[in-house]
Amino acid sequence: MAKIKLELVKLCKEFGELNAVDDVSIAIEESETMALLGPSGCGKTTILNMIVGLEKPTSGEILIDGKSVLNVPPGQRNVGLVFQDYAVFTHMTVRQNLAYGLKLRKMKQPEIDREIYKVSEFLSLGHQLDRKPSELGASELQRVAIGRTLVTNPEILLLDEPLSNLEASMRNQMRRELRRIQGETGQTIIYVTHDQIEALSLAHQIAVMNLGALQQYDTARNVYEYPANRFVGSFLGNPPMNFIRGKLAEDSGQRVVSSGESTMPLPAGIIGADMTIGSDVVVGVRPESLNLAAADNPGRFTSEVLAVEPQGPETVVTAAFGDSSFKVIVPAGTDAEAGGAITLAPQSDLVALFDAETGVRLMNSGGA
Amino acid sequence: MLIFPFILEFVISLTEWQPIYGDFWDAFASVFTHKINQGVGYNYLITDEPRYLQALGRTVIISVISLCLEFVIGLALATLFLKKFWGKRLWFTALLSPMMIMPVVVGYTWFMLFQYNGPVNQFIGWITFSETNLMWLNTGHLAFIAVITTEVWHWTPLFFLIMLSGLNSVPENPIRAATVLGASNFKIFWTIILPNMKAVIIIAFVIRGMEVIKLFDEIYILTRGGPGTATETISLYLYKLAFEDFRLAYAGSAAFIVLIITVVLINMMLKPIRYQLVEGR
Amino acid sequence: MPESKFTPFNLLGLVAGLLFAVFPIFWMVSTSFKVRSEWVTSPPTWISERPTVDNYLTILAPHILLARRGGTDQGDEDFGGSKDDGVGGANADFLNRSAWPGIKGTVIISVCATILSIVVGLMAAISISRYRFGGNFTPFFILAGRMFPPIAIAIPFVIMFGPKVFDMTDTYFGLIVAYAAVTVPFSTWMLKSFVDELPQEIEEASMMDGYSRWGAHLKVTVPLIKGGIIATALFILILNWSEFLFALVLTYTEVQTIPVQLSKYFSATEGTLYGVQAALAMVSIIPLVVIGFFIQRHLVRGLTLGAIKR
Amino acid sequence: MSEPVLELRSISKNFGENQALDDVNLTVEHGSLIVLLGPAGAGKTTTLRIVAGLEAPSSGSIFIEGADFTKHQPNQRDIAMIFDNLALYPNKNGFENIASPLRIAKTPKDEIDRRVHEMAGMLKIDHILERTPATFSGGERQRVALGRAMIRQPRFYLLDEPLSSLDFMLRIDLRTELKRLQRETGQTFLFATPDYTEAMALADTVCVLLDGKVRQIAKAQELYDEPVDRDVARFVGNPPINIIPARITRDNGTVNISVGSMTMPLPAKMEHGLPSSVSNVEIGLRPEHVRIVESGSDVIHLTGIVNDLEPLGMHTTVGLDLEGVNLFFTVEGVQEFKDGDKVDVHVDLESLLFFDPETGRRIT
Repeated sequence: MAKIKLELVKLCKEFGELNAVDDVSIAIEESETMALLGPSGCGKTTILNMIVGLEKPTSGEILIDGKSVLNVPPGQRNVGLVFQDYAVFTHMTVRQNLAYGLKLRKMKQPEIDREIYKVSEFLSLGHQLDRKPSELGASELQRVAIGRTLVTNPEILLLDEPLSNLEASMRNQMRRELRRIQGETGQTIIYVTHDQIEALSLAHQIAVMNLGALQQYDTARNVYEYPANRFVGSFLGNPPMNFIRGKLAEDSGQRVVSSGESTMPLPAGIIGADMTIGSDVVVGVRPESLNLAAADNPGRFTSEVLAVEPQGPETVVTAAFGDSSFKVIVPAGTDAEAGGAITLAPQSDLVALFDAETGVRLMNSGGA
Repeated sequence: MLIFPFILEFVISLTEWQPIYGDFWDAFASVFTHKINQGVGYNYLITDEPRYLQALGRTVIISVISLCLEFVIGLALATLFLKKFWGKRLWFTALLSPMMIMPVVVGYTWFMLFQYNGPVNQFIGWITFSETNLMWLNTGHLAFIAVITTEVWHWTPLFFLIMLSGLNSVPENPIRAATVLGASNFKIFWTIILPNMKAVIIIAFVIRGMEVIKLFDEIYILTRGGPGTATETISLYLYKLAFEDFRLAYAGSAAFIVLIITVVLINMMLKPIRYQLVEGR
Repeated sequence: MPESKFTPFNLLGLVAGLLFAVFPIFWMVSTSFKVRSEWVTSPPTWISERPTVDNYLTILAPHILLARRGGTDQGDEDFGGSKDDGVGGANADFLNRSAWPGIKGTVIISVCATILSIVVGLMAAISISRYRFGGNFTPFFILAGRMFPPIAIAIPFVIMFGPKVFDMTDTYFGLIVAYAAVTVPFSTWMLKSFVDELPQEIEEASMMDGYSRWGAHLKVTVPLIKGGIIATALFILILNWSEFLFALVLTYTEVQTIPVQLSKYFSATEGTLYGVQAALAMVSIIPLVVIGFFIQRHLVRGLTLGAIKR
Repeated sequence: MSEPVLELRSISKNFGENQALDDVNLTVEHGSLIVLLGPAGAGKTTTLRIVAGLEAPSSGSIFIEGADFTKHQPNQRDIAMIFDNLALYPNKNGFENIASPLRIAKTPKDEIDRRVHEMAGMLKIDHILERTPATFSGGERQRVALGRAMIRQPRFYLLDEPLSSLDFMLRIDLRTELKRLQRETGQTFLFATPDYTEAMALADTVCVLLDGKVRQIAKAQELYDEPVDRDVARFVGNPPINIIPARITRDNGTVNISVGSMTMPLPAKMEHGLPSSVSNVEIGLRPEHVRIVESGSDVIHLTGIVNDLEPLGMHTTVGLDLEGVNLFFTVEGVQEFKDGDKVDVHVDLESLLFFDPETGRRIT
């Protein structure tokens, strides 16, 4: 097991009676990247502020390299923070911005110049050093903000919603840049974001948060394919995971979920011993995990098409199930239009069963 | 409403017209019948009317000193208000109260305070443990200090208010970024907060500067420009010229020169605040 | 903002600031209750031993004071003077001490001038903010209106209002027009900053709903910035209420305003009537402080021509 | 109705020297949902504002149901507009917001009550009629704005990015609901958005606006499959299309296409429409038209080195260096390879698009 760089132990933070962070425990290894993912107001930024020291936790422990930093002031924790709006010092040139942290560390000027040269080459800011932030574009400002922190080579680099202020077209390129920085510096990085694309594409591990509580902390793939509960399932995926509510039933030897007159057969592996026929269940299946099925496929079912939304490479079809509906991704060419029918079959290993009340995942056909 | 007076002013300043000469329309007509004094009023003022230039000088000195004092005190008080303390709201209203007082009343109040046996002398007596009875309003440089004290007392709250809103408008994140990079509060104040407030400070100086060169009410009541011309600012000089000596023509030309100077000043000052005013951001 | 702790040194600074600000006001308040003998004493009396309301009566209800003294001329000691000198003596001189004409004048003039200034200012503010009326000359012109020393404007005004021209000297109308002219820059800029804060789409949405352009301005924009208009009006009221120069120069006997009246409290025999003056000062200050308290939030915006909004 | 509900005839508009709109022609048929698609600053909002009458065009004219409305004021055009910040009256409650067009038109009070409550029922917002906009949720604000626009049955609707302020999941639900509402009421919508997925999901026809010029008017899928030029191809589709310079060579009858050092024969049916002589072209390759094949399989394949990996849940975008040519392609699910791996890929030549390098226009 690589060295644990940062560990949060039962972290809590209460503002009045609202507990913004509720008993969160996470460990992240050296030069790993982790994403704190969750809707706005789920406590992810509060955790960020506590790690950096701008806010004091109500209870719990924060260990960096195994040592507690609770009463270490923000300046001395040697952690780097990049803000969503970059927070570049607008009255200073890029060079002064980059040198700010080093001057505080009382570094001698030649050494500072060398460090600045190194980081500006690395972030291709070489020719901008003497320009004022007001003359720079968003992605350049972002690189200055990152460079300003990187140059003090912090133990951990934290980025708060790094891409949300960028133009859509710039995002792909900036994500590539962040991955390059990760790869070349081996820096331990924590992203705080509400955008699932950012989390999936930048982080090895994802911690999904909601209302202050940690929902799931696992590799990006597991969080996406085997969501621990309905919230995680619904938060990731575009369009999000379908949740089909119905009664568990037996239909010619095969377990199905039925609601109203539509039924959906379930893959064999999914049913655990304790599931009684007739009980309420919620089936979680991603739109892309439902495929067009041939007429003779045993696991197939048909339902009425409600709407067809072309997306370019694929088309999103909204189909009815009982009184609710679900979405499915089909290749662009499929001939389906509102009112017609469509026969589908769930991909055997990617269907999850959730408890109707708690939303916690009961069984997963993939076995994970 | 405002353009007409300027034209009128220029016209009169060209004529020798005095109220006693007869009614105004003849003077107006005389301009067109080349009886004008070829602007003798102007060169008279500049060449051999020392009082005019001295008044201008005094106005500038008073303005500069009081503005700097107001800035320093205002900023100091504003930084104190960054901290939390009991009764902040009440304290804030009390500190703002001088600004609410009419200039005339400010004049009379300080007139009383600066009396020979008034509380100011008493207060100084306590501090210097000696019986002091300075003739504040009757000796040249003391009157000067009295006028500046009154001005500083009256308008420091505005500086305090602008500095406070300036301090609060400094974006939060650069400060937190500097904290995380390891800067101390003191360092943050000098390297982040103050530079960020440059625009606000300029605006405060410009706005207050426009007011202080027009100073009239307080001085008129406090010292009426006295003793002699020790505290005679440009406004007082113009007032005396126009409404006491009734030499309206000269007063006209003097006022016109002041208008020109103000126009120049406006253009100089307009640049920093134009962005703010026009965009209204 | 960095939350450093509150050191005693800070307390010292605050207390000094407070004393410096509040003492003169305290002094004026206490003087307004002093008996004449305590007006000028050395060492100065801070709080009067025998606080009296006479000063206020002198300016507000001289007949009560007169009646109380039996309508006769003999001076009494609380006026600290023997019969033959000054105040108690000459009834006529006594009666014209009353401040009512001044108060009436100030109220009428400042209220009317404020209304005029607001109406003109609102029209200008909307047209500048919404239609860039006047390009960039207008800001210069309006700023200039505010920056010129009043004295420089007073001279031409005196002439303009003179007998042969508009003949408005010493009339209410004259002073109202003068005050409005000087305060229009203030009202325009302050209202403009309020109009700017309103997203233009709301007006345009109402236009789509059926209003004409100016219909939208009047029915939508004005109600939405009602708070701003009130604050601006109160702010302009303060300016007009405390204006001194124009009143001094443009009025003689017919029209009186408080600031001018204040300088009249000078009796030949015993010099400035400090107590009475302080009383009138107090009376004239109270509305300003009350109004000032209400619009405290908008004070910065007003005084900095809308450049800085707290 | 024979006349189109709205017709823009060579509308141009410039603010000072920047040309916001350049000769825009658009015809909107009755009951259709036209989407104005373009990046920020392409002129979408300016077009809507000109149709609404809030801005006057520098040149060109606007015909509504056959009559020339170019000079008319907004309130004479009987058009409803929903702004991107929804522009609700902050000082009025939900009921008054929806009723305002009727109030201005001086409709009798009881009729206003009836129609507003009927509209609120349809939009499922009866519970918020008494509250003020500040207390509304994103979806509620959007529905009240919609209610205000629909209450007066205008000729047609202008919607300026109404969904942009909503969070992701709500946007998807409201998008489907908006489409259903448009279909049921048969009203005509002119909808502006920078998000191509929204455009394709909603539109009967999409009008692509780039730098103030109308580049293409087409059905959603057609826009994706047959973009009129390079810029439209790049704008529609994420991850964006790979645009790679290539050369067409003909030797004894077969047409070859060479990219960098690689040359591949073109399938026969692709040859029509290609320039006869040897020439440089730019080929457009959609990321989903590149498939991974088992190494060494007989299908024509190329080998490249992976230089970037972006797992996005449903797909993974893979950056590949094919002998010096950089391209991106998407793979199903979450793949397990790392930077530097060698990968064999098969390029589906039938779906290639060819662009003229100078004009950027598509050749076939």
